Amino acid sequence: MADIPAPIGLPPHAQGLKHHFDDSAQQLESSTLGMWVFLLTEVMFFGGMFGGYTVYRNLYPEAFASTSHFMNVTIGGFNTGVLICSSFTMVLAVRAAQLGQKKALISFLVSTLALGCVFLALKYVEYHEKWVDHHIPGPGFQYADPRYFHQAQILFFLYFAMTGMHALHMIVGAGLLITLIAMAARNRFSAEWFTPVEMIGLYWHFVDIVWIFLFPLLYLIGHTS
Amino acid sequence: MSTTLSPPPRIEPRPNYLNVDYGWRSWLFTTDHKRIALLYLFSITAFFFVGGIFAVMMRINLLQPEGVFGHDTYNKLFTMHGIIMVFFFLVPSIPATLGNFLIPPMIGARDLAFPRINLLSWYIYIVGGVVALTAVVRGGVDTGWTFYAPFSTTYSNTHVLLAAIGIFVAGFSSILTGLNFIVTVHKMRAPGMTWSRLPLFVWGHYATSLIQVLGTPVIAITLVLLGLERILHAGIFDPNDGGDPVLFQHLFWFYSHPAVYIMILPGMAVMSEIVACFSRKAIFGYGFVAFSSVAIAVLGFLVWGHHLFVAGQSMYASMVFSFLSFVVAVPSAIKVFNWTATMYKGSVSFETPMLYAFGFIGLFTIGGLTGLFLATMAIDVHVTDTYFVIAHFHYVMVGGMVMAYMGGLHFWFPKITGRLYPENWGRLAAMIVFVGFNLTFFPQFILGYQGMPRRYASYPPEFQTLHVMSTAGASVLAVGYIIPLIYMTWAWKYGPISPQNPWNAKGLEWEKSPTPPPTFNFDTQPIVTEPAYNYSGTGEEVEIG
Amino acid sequence: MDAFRIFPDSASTTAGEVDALYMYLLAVGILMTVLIFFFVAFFAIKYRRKSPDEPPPKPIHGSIPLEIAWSVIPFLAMLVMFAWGTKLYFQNYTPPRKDTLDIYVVGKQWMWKVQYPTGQREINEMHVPTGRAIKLTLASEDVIHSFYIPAFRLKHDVVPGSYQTYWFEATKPGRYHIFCAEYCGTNHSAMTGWVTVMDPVSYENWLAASSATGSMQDQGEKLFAQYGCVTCHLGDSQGRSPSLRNVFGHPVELDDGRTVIADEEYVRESILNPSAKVVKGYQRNIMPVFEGQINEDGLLQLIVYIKSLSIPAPSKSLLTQVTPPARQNVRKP
Amino acid sequence: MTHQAVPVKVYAAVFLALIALTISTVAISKLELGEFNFVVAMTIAVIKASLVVWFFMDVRRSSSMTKLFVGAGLFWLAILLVFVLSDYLSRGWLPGPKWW
Repeated sequence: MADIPAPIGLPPHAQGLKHHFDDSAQQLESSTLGMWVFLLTEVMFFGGMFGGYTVYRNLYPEAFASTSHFMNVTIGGFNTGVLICSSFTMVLAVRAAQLGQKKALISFLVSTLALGCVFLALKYVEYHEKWVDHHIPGPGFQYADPRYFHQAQILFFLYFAMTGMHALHMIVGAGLLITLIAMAARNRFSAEWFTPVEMIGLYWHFVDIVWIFLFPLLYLIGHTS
Repeated sequence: MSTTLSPPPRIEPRPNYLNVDYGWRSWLFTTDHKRIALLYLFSITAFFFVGGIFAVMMRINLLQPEGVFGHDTYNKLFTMHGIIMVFFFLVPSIPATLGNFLIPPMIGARDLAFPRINLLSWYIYIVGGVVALTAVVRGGVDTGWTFYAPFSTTYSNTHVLLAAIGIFVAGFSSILTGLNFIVTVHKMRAPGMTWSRLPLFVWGHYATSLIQVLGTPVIAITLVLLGLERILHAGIFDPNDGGDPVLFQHLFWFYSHPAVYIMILPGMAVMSEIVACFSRKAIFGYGFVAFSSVAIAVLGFLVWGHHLFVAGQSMYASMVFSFLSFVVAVPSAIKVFNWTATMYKGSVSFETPMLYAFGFIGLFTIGGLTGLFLATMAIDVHVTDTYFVIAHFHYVMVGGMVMAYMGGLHFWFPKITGRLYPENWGRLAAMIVFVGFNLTFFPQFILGYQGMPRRYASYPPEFQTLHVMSTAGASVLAVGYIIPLIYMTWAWKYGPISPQNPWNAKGLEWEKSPTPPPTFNFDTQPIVTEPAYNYSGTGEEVEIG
Repeated sequence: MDAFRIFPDSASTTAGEVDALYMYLLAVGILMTVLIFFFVAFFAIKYRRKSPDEPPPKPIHGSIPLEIAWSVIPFLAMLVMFAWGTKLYFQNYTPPRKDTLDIYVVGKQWMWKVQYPTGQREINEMHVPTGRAIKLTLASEDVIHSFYIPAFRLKHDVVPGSYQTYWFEATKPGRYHIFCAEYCGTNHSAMTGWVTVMDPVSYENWLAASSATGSMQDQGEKLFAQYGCVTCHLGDSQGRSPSLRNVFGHPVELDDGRTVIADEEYVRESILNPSAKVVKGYQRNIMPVFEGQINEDGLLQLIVYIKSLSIPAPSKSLLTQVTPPARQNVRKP
Repeated sequence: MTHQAVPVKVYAAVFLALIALTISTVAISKLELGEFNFVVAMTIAVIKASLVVWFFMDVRRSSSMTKLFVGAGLFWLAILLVFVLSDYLSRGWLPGPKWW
């Protein structure tokens, strides 16, 4: 956009401040509110799938119990731990950015990224395991217990839809982390302006919360009933 | 024609958002909310006329009981008419054009909170539109804009996936617009612009944005599940494989009913401005009108079950949804009564925007009341899926929202273009639209109660008379829409230069911001001291907080 | 039916009451519309702007009592609509329990197949006597259709994979339209038919005259034998399969501990996918899968036959309005 | 946030709590609680989620506007789940033969 000098007397141009904001506090609050409204849309986006999940879990409790035997609880549990650690390092990264410690910021961002990749790798292992067992819904779907063939296919469809959409959000998050690391390396952030780090921190915590609900719903419940 | 065609005087126009920069780069990479509003205006008008052509072809087909184009073509016509009108015209039109253009100047801001996201939302809208149009060009979709499973997932062999992707993408444009408005209204109001001084236009769009942000993601995920089901046939919506098609209807209508409030609330927002300005009086019951917008937004999410009364929903759930559908009718009624009361002891003038406002009040009342028929379970069993429903939602959408959109375009035409449109042509077009609309859709109420089902390419001969009357009305309506297209494009270049406040209306966008506005809307940051709609100049506060 | 009638024929007991409710809503609607048109026109003309520079009018910011009045009064009128409409809806969609004439309607892409207990089968035609409660059991073989008879003011979506029911009592003899009201594909608009209402005497003659290859029950028995069910389920099955005598309508104990009422959906699912619900004490995978071999009409005939094998217990089963496939009134163990 | 930075101790405590809750929810899922199993797993998940929201996402020190939007999100999610389930759960109920 042609950089039109704002006719209105603006405070000396703070780092990263856009023309149409009065001061950086207003800009920061706007970004935070905008991020939370975006997370609202994500809650409703996953909410649609949780709606489908609750309906089918209510319709076919027995079929659900039998499919959850094929869910690898150890990988799931470990993955939950991995994501909680990544949330922890992310929050430390935001704190480091707030204090202006560039080296700490980059190291925490890198460790968050690494944990994210570990999660995705384990997720790949699980998907491969399902691929080998022919549990991928679609023409090639097979299921041991003929009683629940159709219902199992629906529940595996929901499993792949929810965890797949979650993994997609993880991949997008990893991409964002990489850009953050690049920006931090070129010290674009300072103690006064580190909004992108904060926003992507909120996004990352949201993705972690989705997994916090996915893990018990898909892996744990139904073991016993 | 009263205005003589004198050439406009050659004074050097002061720099404004239109002449500050030229070339396609200044349009396609602009982050100025006003230019983005114009980009939206041109693309939405194009989609409106494409959808309109499909509508006229449908009406031609229905001239004869056995149909003109054949069943398959007609099925594709009504599907594409529905998809283009709902997702590419009704949902984005007022928020993306008038809302985008006017909310910043109305609250005294220099721009929306996230200008680049605003441009991104236009690009996403265009990408979604192009994908949907390729579905049209490559052979169309024949599932109806409601995509009911299991027909859409297993039995239809048309481009359902392509259309679903187009709508999925366009949904994000709606989300981003809503997000932008919410943050702008919260964070970027001028000093002194408290919530009780906000123009009702901004209240209406704030409520609309809440629905856009909270509803649209659910249809996004529903279309993803529909697409996956169409590829994998896993059976989530397919009864032969254990799925339940009624679940699709639940997820679909969870968004699609609030979507009709996304369409009507901006229309009501424009109405409040027009009625106040042309009665020269503050809106009667400002607090009630503002709160009823938000009430409609919230209650709008609780009523979607009235689309499933005959679809196999349990009786108890139907009863709950029926009751809530009556509750949501109350705020709309309050608004209509308040506009009428605003004219009491006012000084009413009859320019074009006000004619559209009269049309809106009349037709939206009929549309709203026929909604009560559909909320009453026993009558809904008889009239749902018939032409009664078609008449109802066209009365609310075309009679309500499009009337308000035309009124708003005329009301803010001087502010947007700096020119005046020809007043008598405007009045003529408004009357033609009113007559043509009633002639088109009132017979459909009678058709509906006689039992003529919707989406029929051929029908029993005894319904023909009413269908012919409806088709005649449709051609009058089409003429009524083409006239403004002509004189507005003419006036944009050759219309007389408009003073800063031609209607001497209240509101920051008229009083404080020049016409047409500069890139940052104001020369000096406005400070708000008086309440909204302070036409009488007494300036006593209206406390709603 | 000439074109300028506001109402279609009313040929069923409930049609009159639905029209009365419609008239009530129409009255409220017209009253409100006239009121608003009158006030808008009156204010617009009485307070029109006489000269461009007349002084701005005194502000009236609103009056709480008026706002409350025009919120509560319309809402009370709406409550009447709600209560009356709900009562009528429950009446229409709850078939009476005893002495109803059961007719089975199967929607298939672009035709209606009608079956009578006495065996007659028709396509896009239905014959009903007056003065008797007729219960329709609706099924679909492919997509969602909607069985709609405007003259009876009744319509119900026909969701594949489950049974829908509603009832009516015809009053006026004549021929009335049947429509499909839920979009179902290319010839959705051709999926129409006629229902002929006759007085009981001519109905009996029609029944006798129309050729029927045995009642549904007989045809069901024939299918029962043809598919080999009789060898296991009625003869001495040496413990390989449960006898179907006196089973329909009674609770059945399953091998995973659940107890299910043997209603239409249970029988239908056990035929199509036997291993979905196996009775306690019997092995799985003995009974062959019949999915895709028997169509909906055959299933209905088998169900009518199996129903005839059991003494009708006070079965609540048929009243279950819609249960998505494979979900019964499951009582937790 | 314009507030000063939160001491690491607080974050570490919250982190350990989350890990502990994860281990406990896996352990409890092994027990035979029947219907109660779902309720316990969900309460633990809600506790973990609110810990993350309250501390990690710093809603604790955010403006009341942010808290309002978080609440609104949960409320709308509840609308979707409750009303869809209300249809499925009440499908079996029907009025008696002659309700009035």
